Amino acid sequence: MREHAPVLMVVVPLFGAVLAALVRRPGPAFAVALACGFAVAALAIDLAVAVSAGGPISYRLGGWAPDVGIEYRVDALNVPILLLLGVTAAVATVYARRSVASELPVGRVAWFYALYLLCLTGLIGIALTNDAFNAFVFLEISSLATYAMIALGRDRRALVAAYQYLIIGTIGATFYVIGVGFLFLATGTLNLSLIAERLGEAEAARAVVTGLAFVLVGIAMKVALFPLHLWLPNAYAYAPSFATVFLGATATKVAVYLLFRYVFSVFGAAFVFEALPTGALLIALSLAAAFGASTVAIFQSDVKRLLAYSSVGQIGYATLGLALGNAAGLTGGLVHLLNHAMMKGAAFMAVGAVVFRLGTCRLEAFAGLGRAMPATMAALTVAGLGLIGVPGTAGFVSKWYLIKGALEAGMPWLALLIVASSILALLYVGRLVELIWLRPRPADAAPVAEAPLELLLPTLALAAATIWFGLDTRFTAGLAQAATVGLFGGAR
Amino acid sequence: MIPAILRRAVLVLAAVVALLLGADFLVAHHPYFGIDGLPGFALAFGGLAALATLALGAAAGRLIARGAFDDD
Amino acid sequence: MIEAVSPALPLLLGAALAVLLRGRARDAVSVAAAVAALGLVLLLPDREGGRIGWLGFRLVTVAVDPAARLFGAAFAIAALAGIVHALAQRNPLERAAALLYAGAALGIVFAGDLVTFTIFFELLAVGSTLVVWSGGRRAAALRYAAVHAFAGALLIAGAAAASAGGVTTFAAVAEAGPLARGLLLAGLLVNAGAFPFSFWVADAYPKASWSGAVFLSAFTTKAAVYGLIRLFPGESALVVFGAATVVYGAIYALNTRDLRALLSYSIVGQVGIMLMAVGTGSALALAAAALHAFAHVVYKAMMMMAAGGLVDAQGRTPLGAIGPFRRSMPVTALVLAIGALALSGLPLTAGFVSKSALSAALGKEGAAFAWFLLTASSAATFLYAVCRPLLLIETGAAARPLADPSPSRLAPMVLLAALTLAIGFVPAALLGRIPGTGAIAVLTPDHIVFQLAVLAAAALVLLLARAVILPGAATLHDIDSLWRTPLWRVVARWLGRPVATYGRARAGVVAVLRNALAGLERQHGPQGALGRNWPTGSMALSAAILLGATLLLAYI
Amino acid sequence: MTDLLARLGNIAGHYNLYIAILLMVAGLYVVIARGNMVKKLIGLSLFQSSVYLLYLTPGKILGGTAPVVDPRFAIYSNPLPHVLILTAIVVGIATLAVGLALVVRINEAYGSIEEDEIFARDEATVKREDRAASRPPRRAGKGAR
Repeated sequence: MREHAPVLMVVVPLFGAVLAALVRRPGPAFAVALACGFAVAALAIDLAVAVSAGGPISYRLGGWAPDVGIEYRVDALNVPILLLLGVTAAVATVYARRSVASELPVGRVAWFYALYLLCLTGLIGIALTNDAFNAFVFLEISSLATYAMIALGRDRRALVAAYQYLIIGTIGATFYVIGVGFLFLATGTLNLSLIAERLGEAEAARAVVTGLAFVLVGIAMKVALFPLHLWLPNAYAYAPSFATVFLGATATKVAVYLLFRYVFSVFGAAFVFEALPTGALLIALSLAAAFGASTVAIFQSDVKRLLAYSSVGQIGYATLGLALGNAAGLTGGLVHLLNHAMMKGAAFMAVGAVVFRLGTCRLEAFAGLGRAMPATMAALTVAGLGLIGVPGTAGFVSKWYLIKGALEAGMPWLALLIVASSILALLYVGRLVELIWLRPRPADAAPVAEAPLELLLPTLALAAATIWFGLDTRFTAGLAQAATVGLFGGAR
Repeated sequence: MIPAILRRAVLVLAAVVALLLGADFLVAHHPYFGIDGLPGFALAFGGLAALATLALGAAAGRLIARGAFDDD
Repeated sequence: MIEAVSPALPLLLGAALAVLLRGRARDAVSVAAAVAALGLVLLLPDREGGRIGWLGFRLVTVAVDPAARLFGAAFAIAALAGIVHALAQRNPLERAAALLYAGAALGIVFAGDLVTFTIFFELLAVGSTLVVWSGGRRAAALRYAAVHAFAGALLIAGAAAASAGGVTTFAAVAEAGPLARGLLLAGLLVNAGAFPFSFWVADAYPKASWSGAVFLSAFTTKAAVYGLIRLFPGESALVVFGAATVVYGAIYALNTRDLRALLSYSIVGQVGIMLMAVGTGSALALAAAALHAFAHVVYKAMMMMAAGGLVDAQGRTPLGAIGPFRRSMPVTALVLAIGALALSGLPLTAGFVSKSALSAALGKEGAAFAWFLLTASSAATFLYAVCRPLLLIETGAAARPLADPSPSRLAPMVLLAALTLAIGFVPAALLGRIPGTGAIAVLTPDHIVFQLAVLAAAALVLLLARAVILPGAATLHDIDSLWRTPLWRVVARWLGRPVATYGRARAGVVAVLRNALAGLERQHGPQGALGRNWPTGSMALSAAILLGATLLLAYI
Repeated sequence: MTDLLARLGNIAGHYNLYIAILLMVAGLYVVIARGNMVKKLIGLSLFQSSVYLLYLTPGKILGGTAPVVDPRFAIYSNPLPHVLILTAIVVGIATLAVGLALVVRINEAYGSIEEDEIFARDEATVKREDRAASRPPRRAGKGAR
């Protein structure tokens, strides 16, 4: 049984999705989702233990050899992502019941859980598979489920957001598949490890470079890299709160993982940064994200949109780590994926709790909420401090490694810019914090109670994790460092 | 402040100073620098220090006085 | 197990809980946290514990030695007394901020390496700024925040430069380059309120709430003194800075009309004395500096409590207004009197004990300049803390019926006053616990006569020269006047140009800034180019352009 | 001369690739240029179809047979691209279906499927919300001062 853990991770939520769709009633569907969430978390932990003990695991689907069949591969690079997905699924699903029930009509709740599990399936699949085309299929599974999930939002703008995301997501996926086609032509295989091996002797260097460009730009659209991020704010702002929590914590992270996978273990950092101006371009775009999107976040009047723009900025840090191309930068980028998932998960959960209580997440609604919902707002504040990168929070750890990476790469100006961009985060978080804790509650405002325990506990858990992993960096940074060592060992 | 009280205070202080001057001749000194072991040194130094402090404070006071309470 | 628990921990936890809890639960948790911290300070064994690996650094959160324990005890006592005193304060932010502030102070004291030390100093800045902020004077809080952000940046930069080689022990500072040492020294001096960085002390402390000022008077400056003992023992520049600070403190304290400003300036002056001792650098001098810090924390905290009672009763504390309070608030007045006498180093108070130790240490080291200045400063302190306030007192009835504050505010004052006197009466009880100072004889006839003679002569001089008695002013110009009333406004006045020039220029600058902000909002706001909704087509176009650009760059 | 003819033949022999490129660019152009949401989806389908052609082209070998395991046939077309494209077509259909369903819902909610009209309505919504939100807090803010 245990040797089938990789495929089970995909199969469990997949069948869970079918089951949730079949039962049709909210209660049982939630039970299925919860069970799947915890099962996935358990499997992820099991895989992490197995990989740390025995090295990479290769799982052949149906027993076919990698060059013919599809291979799942668990190694140091995707273990953090699998853990991220598993733990987020488990923690977030607890949050789901009350939040979903309050925002969706009863008839659609079961469908929503089915979509959620499908999306989870797709994301796990992307993280697990070692097959370029299989990754495309999983990408589309998760994307299609995501479009539908976003469209279930209460505001009619959710429909437009979902439509826009669908167009952009499909273009991105198609770019990706075009790129994979070029690689297939050049190497005759779809297995990522085999592609990596055969790229060296491939004759059609031009096809390889073209394939690389298509793959990178295609994934960049899913990552929401700066100029391609325009779909994200509306999608996050108008989706049901739980969908925002889940997507905000996982979706873009998995896309960034895919980017890491292609850049470092398929093409190799040397090739990517030499063949294309990737390094300079990526640094420029990442900085544009960190500054541009963060500045936009300062002026938002809807907190979900504010956090969504902040996500675009924060993703800039992850891609910045990739662009630096050295061990410290890469560690920073990877660890930021995990840390940002915690912080943004906690932040979106807290905002979801406000939506649950107040039915709105406009900025004005937060005035004086610190008195009414102290625990929720404390979690939001901690998450906000993490986004700024205050020492003692997880956000500081990732920025620390990024700054270290920038210094090692001989770019002290970049380290300064990283610090400077934190000031923008200080402004948008400060705006929120000032509103929450220092303003009085409007006199005519209705009384608000603290969020119910089901929403509060996961929120506080992620906020506590933000602090815990800011103080105890061994686990997260250890995972990221192990992955980095694996990549640089495997890079050509 | 009523001058009568002040006059009495000066008298009392003068008596105390005289008393201390007397006592200073009686106690055993453990000087660090020599001069500080002389009887009456403490009185002289204290008085001089007070004079210097007052002079300095008064001189500087004209420069640094700013006025009303600042209400920001 | 206990050796791994920093005394900062219960206070920091208490700060977190104070945010979440309300009412009696919050009071109970706050007091329990302070008690736990004091207990830990007294019970921790004399060695390193609590090592943590963090980002590749080896952090030591608990390192106990006599100096750490002495400062720790002072801070924990001040924290406990301050928290009990502040139980009547209903501002929830201030409670949490005070606990954070106290926790950071203890964290600094028990830090065993440079990184932990710096981190706690940053926390200290955050906590103290919040305490000032919760006093309600926003502009003062922002000025305070700016100064401490600057000091924090200096410290971080210095710590980073000193540990560039990967060694983050305190010893690494001694071998660090001049840049690293200079940055660290400057950061600590700003925090200590040494001249010329003293302006922030008397700017911020009198503007805190009646309860917040107690914490402020205890922690920041003394934590910086502790830092200097740790990092810069025997640094000769400290004697110069200390001397200037002593003079500054005396001049300003003699000219202020406000009780809490006077207490703030006297903090600065006493810190100056400590700096001179640290700069002298012998083991005894360092111990004496620590002892003076301990005594000063104790009596200054209780004076701030008493001043807080007056502030609370009448809103402001001009020195002259103490008169009417003498009869209606007898305990407050008595505490204030004991504090003022301790400040001047009158025998049988804690101030006499620590000043005797300082005098002995400086004398044995042959540091004549520091010793004579210390002695002179006793006279000066007596002038500004006792004689001048007595002369300024106005008689007459109070505007409204007044009484001593409630028992929860009175009890800590009285206990601290008792402690001040107890140390004064039985110096050996405290001196015997500090290595090296046990041999100092304090209550000998020659010491007593010496100190009394200095004070009496000073008082007589003031009485005889009362014609020049300094009326003082409510607020005093300081270094910060240079930027608070911009230099060019002063220049414009000198040049005889109307001040309107300044006003017009300021309006122009404000307009430019406002336009810039509006422009930023046009670009980034909800309707701006970067923030608005874009049609799907343009998103697709930007993707195509990015792809095209990438390919084009790849082929050229 | 023969050389040139051979090269021309070579270029002409890639005609299906040119068609693929034409479809790709045309599809992308429709997505970019058209405001009508259904037309955008049609463009998207065109764009995806180009990929099918791009994959299938190298899979077919002139003179090769279908990939049947039989000793009589030595040369056969690579089956893998066909299989992949079968999957891709399914994905494409699913995308189109979800997209069309969204457009139906958008039409129900907005009464239009023209992007610029929908944006205009959204903008009006935003302005209304801002107005509604800015009134009470301003009062509260003054009271708090």
